[in-house]
Amino acid sequence: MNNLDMSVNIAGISLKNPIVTASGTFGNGWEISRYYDLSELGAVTSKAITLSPKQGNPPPRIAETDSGVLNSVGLQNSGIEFFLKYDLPNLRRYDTKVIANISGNTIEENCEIAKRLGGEVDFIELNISCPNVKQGGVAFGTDPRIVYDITGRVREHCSVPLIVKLSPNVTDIVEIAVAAQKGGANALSLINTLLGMKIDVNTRKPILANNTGGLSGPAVKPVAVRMVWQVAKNVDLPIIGMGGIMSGEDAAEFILAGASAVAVGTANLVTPTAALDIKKQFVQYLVKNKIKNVKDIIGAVIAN
Amino acid sequence: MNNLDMSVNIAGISLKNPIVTASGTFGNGWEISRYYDLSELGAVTSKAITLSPKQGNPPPRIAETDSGVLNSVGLQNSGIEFFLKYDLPNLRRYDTKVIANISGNTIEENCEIAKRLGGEVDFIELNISCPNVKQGGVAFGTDPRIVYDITGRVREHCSVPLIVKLSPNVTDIVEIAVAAQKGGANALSLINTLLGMKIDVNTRKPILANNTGGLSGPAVKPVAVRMVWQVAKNVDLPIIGMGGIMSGEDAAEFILAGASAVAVGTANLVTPTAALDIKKQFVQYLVKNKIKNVKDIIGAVIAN
Amino acid sequence: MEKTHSCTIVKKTMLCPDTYDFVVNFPQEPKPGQFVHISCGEGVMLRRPMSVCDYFDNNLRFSFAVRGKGTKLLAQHSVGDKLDILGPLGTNFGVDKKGDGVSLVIGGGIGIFPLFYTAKFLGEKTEAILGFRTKDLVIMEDDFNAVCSKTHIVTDDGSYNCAGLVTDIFKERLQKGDITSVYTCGPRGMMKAVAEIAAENDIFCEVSLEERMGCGIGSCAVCVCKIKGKYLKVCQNGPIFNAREVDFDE
Amino acid sequence: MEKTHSCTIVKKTMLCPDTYDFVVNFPQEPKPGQFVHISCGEGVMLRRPMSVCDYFDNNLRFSFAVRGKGTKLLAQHSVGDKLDILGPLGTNFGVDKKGDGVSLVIGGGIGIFPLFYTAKFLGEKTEAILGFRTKDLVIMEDDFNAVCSKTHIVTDDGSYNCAGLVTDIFKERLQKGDITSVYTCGPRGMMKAVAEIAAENDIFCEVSLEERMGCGIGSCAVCVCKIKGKYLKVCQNGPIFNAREVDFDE
Ligand SMILES: Cc1cc2nc3c(=O)[nH]c(=O)nc-3n(C[C@H](O)[C@H](O)[C@H](O)COP(=O)(O)OP(=O)(O)OC[C@H]3O[C@@H](n4cnc5c(N)ncnc54)[C@H](O)[C@@H]3O)c2cc1C
Ligand SMILES: Cc1cc2nc3c(=O)[nH]c(=O)nc-3n(C[C@H](O)[C@H](O)[C@H](O)COP(=O)(O)OP(=O)(O)OC[C@H]3O[C@@H](n4cnc5c(N)ncnc54)[C@H](O)[C@@H]3O)c2cc1C
Ligand SMILES: Cc1cc2nc3c(=O)[nH]c(=O)nc-3n(C[C@H](O)[C@H](O)[C@H](O)COP(=O)(O)O)c2cc1C
Ligand SMILES: Cc1cc2nc3c(=O)[nH]c(=O)nc-3n(C[C@H](O)[C@H](O)[C@H](O)COP(=O)(O)O)c2cc1C
Ligand code: FES
Ligand code: FES
Repeated sequence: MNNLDMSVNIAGISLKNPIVTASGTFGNGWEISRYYDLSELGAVTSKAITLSPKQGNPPPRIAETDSGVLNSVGLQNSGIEFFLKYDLPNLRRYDTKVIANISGNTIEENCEIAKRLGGEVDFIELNISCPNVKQGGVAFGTDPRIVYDITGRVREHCSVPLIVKLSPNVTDIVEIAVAAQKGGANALSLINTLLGMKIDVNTRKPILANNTGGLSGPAVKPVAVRMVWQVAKNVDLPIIGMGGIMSGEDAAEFILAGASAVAVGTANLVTPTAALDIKKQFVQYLVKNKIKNVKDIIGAVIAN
Repeated sequence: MNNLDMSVNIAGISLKNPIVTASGTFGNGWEISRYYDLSELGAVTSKAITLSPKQGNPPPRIAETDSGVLNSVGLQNSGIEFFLKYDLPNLRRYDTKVIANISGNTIEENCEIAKRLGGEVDFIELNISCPNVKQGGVAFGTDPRIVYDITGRVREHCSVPLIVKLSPNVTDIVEIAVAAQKGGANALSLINTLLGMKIDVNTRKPILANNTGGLSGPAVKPVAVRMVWQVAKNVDLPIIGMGGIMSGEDAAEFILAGASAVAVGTANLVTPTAALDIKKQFVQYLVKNKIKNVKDIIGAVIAN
Repeated sequence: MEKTHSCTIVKKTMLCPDTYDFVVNFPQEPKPGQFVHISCGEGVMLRRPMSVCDYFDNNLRFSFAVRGKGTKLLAQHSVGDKLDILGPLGTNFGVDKKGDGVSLVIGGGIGIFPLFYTAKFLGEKTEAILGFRTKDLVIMEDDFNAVCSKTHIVTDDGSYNCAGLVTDIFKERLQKGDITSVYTCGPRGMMKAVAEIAAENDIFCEVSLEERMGCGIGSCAVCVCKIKGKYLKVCQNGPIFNAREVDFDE
Repeated sequence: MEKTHSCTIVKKTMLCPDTYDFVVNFPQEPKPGQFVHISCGEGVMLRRPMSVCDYFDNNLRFSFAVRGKGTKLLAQHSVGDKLDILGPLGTNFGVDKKGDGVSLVIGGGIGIFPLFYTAKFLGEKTEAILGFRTKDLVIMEDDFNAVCSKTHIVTDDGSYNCAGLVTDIFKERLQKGDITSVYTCGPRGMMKAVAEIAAENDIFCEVSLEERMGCGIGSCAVCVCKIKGKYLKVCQNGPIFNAREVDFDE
């Protein structure tokens, strides 16, 4: 472990290791920081931030499916002011990079949030892929022209690298990724959740009050790995890969597919120490496979 | 069970019950018929049929994922002549409807296969959603204009109802379904598999020789249920729902979401009697919930 | 730093059909009304929340009804097996706010579990009003008798003691005028009715709410209930809330 | 109608680290070279194919190395547990084509398992050539000794008996000119080499192929190998193929 180089580079910023938390599954760090030192992580991602506080969708907001989880939180959060005043200073106490996930209802709102964040965070992650809100969200993320447009306009207001978080609910992920790149994105996050539904066959009602929700967890991992691989081959931007990462080997799979860093989402709901556990297992994987530098295996899949 | 009406209607043809086998997971019935009487089923679906025999993709062609299966068979089959001469007469020995799944490389090829099938089968299922072939397949199924065009042209050559089988690898499933309807489809099947990938982190190679494959099984069920629900609300065609059905309650979930019949796919790979077992469990579900007529619960979900 | 606990099951009892009682080694003393978040085993990913039913000698007791996949898997565990348990979690019943009079714990069905541990903290002037659907489901009567000065039991169908609702007994019991606090857990409709009666009589009342959970620690925001018009997290801001602040109809 | 079998495990042995031997009740007598398709338990959906290693008194024996998730789960079963098993499946070794001379069974690593049952059918003039990576992995020597007139064992590193490959012994053994048939199972490279030597010497040779499987009965077409230029299903058209017809390099 001593001569192991775990650092990776995302858009010119070095993360001490490639393990990141995924937005919305980590709160803003308060709770999970009671289980381990957040300085262990390469970066942490905030909950979605909107301009004003947002109530989110009515409960139930979660349903378990086979190897997956459906959620319909709907971006509940306390707004940008609260984030800057309370959450960010707390996160800054740790030696880790901070990614602010922003999810405005409109392009203008996203620009405004980016502006207010200024240089206070290390990255801005533009969420154009939330399937649980009527305005903004996935509606932005499925049309390449809109992706190009919104990326370009938000980019103008960012003082830090802009990560665009893509939706998997699209016909051609590469087309969307290319649009984000052309629009000026500095990195890409993928994937957000797949739109899904679960019905209670006895009551005949959908389990989620919102009817549909976003599917995450190991069930979606093959789709996520495939998308990371396709995008990595076709787009020259660093990728933060996510979707069902539950172990160190899962993290390795995404990195081999082409991700420069990986985010742990649903696993945080299963065990508060998940991201730390995954980091440790990933180190074991590296040691076992005699890999001295993580960067050596980024995109190193031997495809046919 | 005596006064239970299990019959459902697909495009004017009555199936004795809504349980169908999904294409490619049931061979052409030879093998599974050694485990139960195929007359127990509402209908059976053939393997994909092409004009000439097709070799398919190199092995390995299967990988297991969490609650899912990736396959890259690539439509290996013996061609239309063989089907008509050997497989169909055998299937005709059973009191069940026969759905011929056709997967030509080109629109013309599909027209030709449909013509040759004539009135010999009960339905033709046009597969424009196979993710494992370079020509035809999913390339046809993701663009609404092509879907409209191919449906219309193949429809002209069909003497029996035409079912169009849709790909879930699209941004807007409703748009595709509407295109198929406008093109003249008499029913819809959904979903085919989601494109996925799995990498062996020790060898660094994709498990499938084809690199990517189609994801099926319980992992995809929430996506499938959601798509059936969306399409049922927006399109006035009977739907054969599928994707991860492993139990009678799973079958009920799809029917509540709006499917008139359901197809059992991956479950056939797990146990040869799967479709029969699921039918029995579905009957138990109906009895337990005092449902006398299956048709009463088609689309009966109580959404919010 | 907090952590999850690997706990050995030391006792397993069936309380009534499909309802189990587990005692496990557990290092951290919980407060009354708190819950633990339990990994049910391979094939179920998310933990399931269970109220603390009792705690003694480094042993935690929890009891549960088999509902779906998770509780079914949990029930298959045997003495000697290990369970991965997170907790204790959430807020606790304000037993210090009980006042000078008699405290009531009012529970319905599986809602009675957290009330047992709570009653132990409330002291001898506590009475329990417990409602069950039918005789076969009446459980823990002896337990409550041991810690409460009186245990009133009602069944929906009158198959055990008198027929009726816990609220009938609650209203009757209010006549004496000596009740100063009420702690309740059970079906939402029941808790709402109890809360209304308590409010009318201006009695301190706390409820234990339920919502489908993810993380159980406040980081995923899925487990919300409307409290004074805002969505608060049941796992972190609750599960115990002041009854007056809960928007029961949302 | 055929059906799956619910089989009780009556014996479990560890042959060497991470390699287990199970004996289960099984109602149907298999042919040599056939396989069974086993449900490994909750959390693994697809069955895993395992060769028949032996059959006696309505008992089926199979042996396996722990590789991934499925075999790991399978290995966790104990005597008394039930396993859901499909089979026997596939084609069998042509033991009736063995000719008048000596038959050889040539196996490497876990490939030796189907050869034991096969050797029992081949009769007393059978010899076994078994290869293992290293001494600790040498297994079933006594078993083979009991049914073969001679059992040659080689290890890659020479830590047990002589160092070398099964093909070295095979070539040596061919000198006598009394071999009329060869049955082989093991790593693909080994089988290819054996097949080539057999072909050069014009000896009847059959191989047992492996491929990742789904259904195991021929209905999903995932388990193919190239045989005379065409993809045939290992589960249905195999696993036993005439060595001359296999396109080993595909
Ligand atoms: C703070 C808290 C404390 C609880 N304490 C207890 C207890 O002491 N004893 C006990 O038996 N139960 C308790 N519950 C309820 C228990 O958590 C659920 O019954 C359990 O999660 C169901 O899991 P399942 O996998 O069996 O059901 P699922 O298959 O997930 O669903 C089956 C049924 O259970 C219900 N359900 C699912 N999740 C929850 C949930 N989180 N809360 C409420 N209902 C749910 C659904 O309405 C559904 O009808 C508590 C719940 C909470 C939130
Ligand atoms: C006809 C046949 C007979 C077999 N007989 C035996 C036997 O008697 N004893 C024994 O130990 N093994 C036997 N195998 C191999 C055995 O089926 C695999 O080792 C097993 O399926 C691996 O499952 P897993 O879940 O542990 O591995 P996975 O997690 O699926 O994969 C782990 C490793 O196993 C290999 N593998 C996976 N599936 C197969 C497969 N279907 N065939 C070959 N390799 C695979 C992969 O290459 C991978 O590296 C046989 C295979 C076939 C096709
Ligand atoms: C409960 C929950 C809440 C989420 N909230 C957000 C969010 O606010 N913003 C966002 O970009 N993604 C959100 N996501 C998506 C995750 O960040 C991640 O992209 C996705 O869940 C896939 O990763 P996983 O399978 O590891 O969870 C949420 C996911 C879950 C499960
Ligand atoms: C091994 C395999 C082969 C398949 N081959 C075909 C095919 O030839 N034609 C087709 O339309 N769908 C094919 N499919 C897709 C299934 O018919 C079905 O749409 C899909 O698997 C979802 O259902 P399931 O989750 O129940 O398997 C195949 C699926 C599998 C697993
Ligand atoms: S369960 Fe995650 S916030 Fe309550
Ligand atoms: S495993 Fe299905 S055809 Fe061989």
